[in-house]
Amino acid sequence: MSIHWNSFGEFLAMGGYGLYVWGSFGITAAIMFMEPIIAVRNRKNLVARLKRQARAERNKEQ
Amino acid sequence: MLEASNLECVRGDRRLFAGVGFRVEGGEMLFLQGRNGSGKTTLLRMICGLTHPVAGEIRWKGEEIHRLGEEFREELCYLGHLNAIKEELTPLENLSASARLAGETLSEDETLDALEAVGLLGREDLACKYLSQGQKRRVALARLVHEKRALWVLDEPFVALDVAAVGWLAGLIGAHLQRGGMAVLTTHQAVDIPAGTVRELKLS
Amino acid sequence: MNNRLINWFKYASPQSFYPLAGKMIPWFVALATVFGLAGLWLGMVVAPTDFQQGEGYRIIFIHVPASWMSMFIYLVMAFWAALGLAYNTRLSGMMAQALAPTGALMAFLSLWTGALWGKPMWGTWWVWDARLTSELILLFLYIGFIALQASIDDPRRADKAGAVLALVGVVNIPIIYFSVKWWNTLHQGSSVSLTKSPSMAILMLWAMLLMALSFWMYSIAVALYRARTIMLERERGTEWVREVLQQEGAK
Amino acid sequence: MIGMIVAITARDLKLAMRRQADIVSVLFFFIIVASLFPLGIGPEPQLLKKLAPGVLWVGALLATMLSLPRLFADDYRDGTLEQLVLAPQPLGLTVIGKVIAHWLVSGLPLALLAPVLGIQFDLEMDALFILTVSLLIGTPALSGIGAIGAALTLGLRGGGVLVSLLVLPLYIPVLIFGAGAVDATVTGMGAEAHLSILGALAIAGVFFAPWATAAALRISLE
Repeated sequence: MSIHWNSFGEFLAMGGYGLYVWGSFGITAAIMFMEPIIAVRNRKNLVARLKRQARAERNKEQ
Repeated sequence: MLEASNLECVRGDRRLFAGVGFRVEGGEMLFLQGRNGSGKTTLLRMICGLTHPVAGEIRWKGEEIHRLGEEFREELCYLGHLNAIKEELTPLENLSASARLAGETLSEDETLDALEAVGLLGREDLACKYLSQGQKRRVALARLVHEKRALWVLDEPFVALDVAAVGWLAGLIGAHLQRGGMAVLTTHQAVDIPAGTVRELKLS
Repeated sequence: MNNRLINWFKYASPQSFYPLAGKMIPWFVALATVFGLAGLWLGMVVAPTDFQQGEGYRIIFIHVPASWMSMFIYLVMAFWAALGLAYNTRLSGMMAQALAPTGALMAFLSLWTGALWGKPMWGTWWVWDARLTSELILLFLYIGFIALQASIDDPRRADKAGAVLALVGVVNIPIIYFSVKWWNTLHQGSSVSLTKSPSMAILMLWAMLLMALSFWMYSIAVALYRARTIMLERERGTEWVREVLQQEGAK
Repeated sequence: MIGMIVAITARDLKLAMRRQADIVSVLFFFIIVASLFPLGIGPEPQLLKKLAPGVLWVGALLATMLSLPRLFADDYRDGTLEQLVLAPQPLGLTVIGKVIAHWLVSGLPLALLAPVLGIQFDLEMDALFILTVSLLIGTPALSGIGAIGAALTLGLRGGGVLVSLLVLPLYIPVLIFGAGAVDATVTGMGAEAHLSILGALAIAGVFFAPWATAAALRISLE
């Protein structure tokens, strides 16, 4: 399982296709990084909102 | 024979009603009462099979209405808040169209009798869009004159009617009950139906 | 048979599914990471150059998994849709709604990487290849599904309407694919098309498989997470959600 | 069974005749769209002849989509849709009746108008004939499939745009084989294959899609 590339620079250059390869991988990584973050943020906002509603109802009952 | 057991309805996250059950035999009328927004219209739509209850069942002659499908709909006549008439058509055309839709064909005289009964004779060839709100309502009610189907589900049928029309409609429903028919209706005015036993159901 | 199936669905009620999904998500995230790193290592670092396409072919390691996932997720959505319509289970609607955004993103990724791969090979960003065109249409189907669900307020109607659309869509996908394929070969002949993927050495096949598994685990993890959020929102009136919120508060 | 379909179609046709403006607006939309393209592309006949099938088919497709929301919206607003759903025969048949009525009012006139517009694009006689035949066969599919979108988006705000978003992907096979048939005739390859597939799509659109539309209607009236 030897490494194909001789240097990190060569790895980045990707035989001249660097722009395209890293363009694809970059966007993919970005999306697969952002989507979970957005999902977590949505959940936090929802939990906060539901907790506020629950507190409002409790105050109304007292 | 119409029967329902522990019906439940949820709108948004508010439960409108739960555990609602009733039973209507031939010749009987179920009078549905409750404040605005208590789910009266929703319950009527459930009885027709338009809305599915969250829980509970409605049976017609012992069989669940959704499993009966067309068999049940052959016996059902529903009149909602909306008049269900086409503005571009004349009262005559509206009545014959709704009759044909119900699977019966009305002759010209029968249609004219029905329109005469609701006091619209002379306007039978005028497109409904030129009629007043009360007159449009009466075109919708004219459908009940020759209505032979067993179960009438009427959502506030007496609204926008003058005293004479209210009396006429009450008599019509009474005759329907006498013929062994059934009716489920909601109304805000105090109306006494001349015949049949009246059951009441209060939606809290 | 019917009642045994029904009580199986009783366990699939949101209340019992919520904690179950909560436990599973970390596992799927771990699997996605492990498979992903292994796949990247094999595909990007160890795999040799392709004699035809040089180094550019490596984009295939995310283009193909993304395409597979975009198709697979739509089929899973249609499965949940059919289940929801047949058994009226609340959970199925939530799962379909949770899957749609991830499916749409996978379709977009497939198009994006397809374009970036096409540019060095054929000199144009967009190739009217049968598969890429069908992928574009699949993205429209996803957007239609999400737009329909977003424009209906009542969640139950949104679920059922989305279910009908997903089922109609899944019936049409093969029809669309073959008509686009016919249209493609008719006008251009198959000279310019992605179907001629490079000869796959065993190593590359393994890399592709690992990346596909990684995408799959990732999609499940994100979809489950989003499904849990939807469950909290839709069942906010219930007792079990209040308890969950208390625990949330403590955590 | 058939009697009910005829009854529904007759009712809808009578209604459509009472409101001619809707039919005319669909036709004018088609005429305008088809006439805009030469202005945008240029009068050069050779090029226009090449683009004609696609332009005319896309124009007809968009015109049909323009009239889709009206398929159920009026009945939904005045309450007759509930009566149709509660009528004692399968809702699918009622929908077939409405789809046929919608086709008679939109697809058929578009198909008959297309050759007139085809002349603007300098198409030969046989191409014009195949164009009309392909539109006659294809537009029922457009009405049938479009009805699903109209039923799903009943009563929603922004319904018109949403219908086109839902229905466009499903229209693509019909467009491909419809425009392809004319193109095949122009290039002398013969259009039988295209027309037969178009016919299959039309049968699916008019006889199978309505059952999905019926389900969608019940959901929208919930």
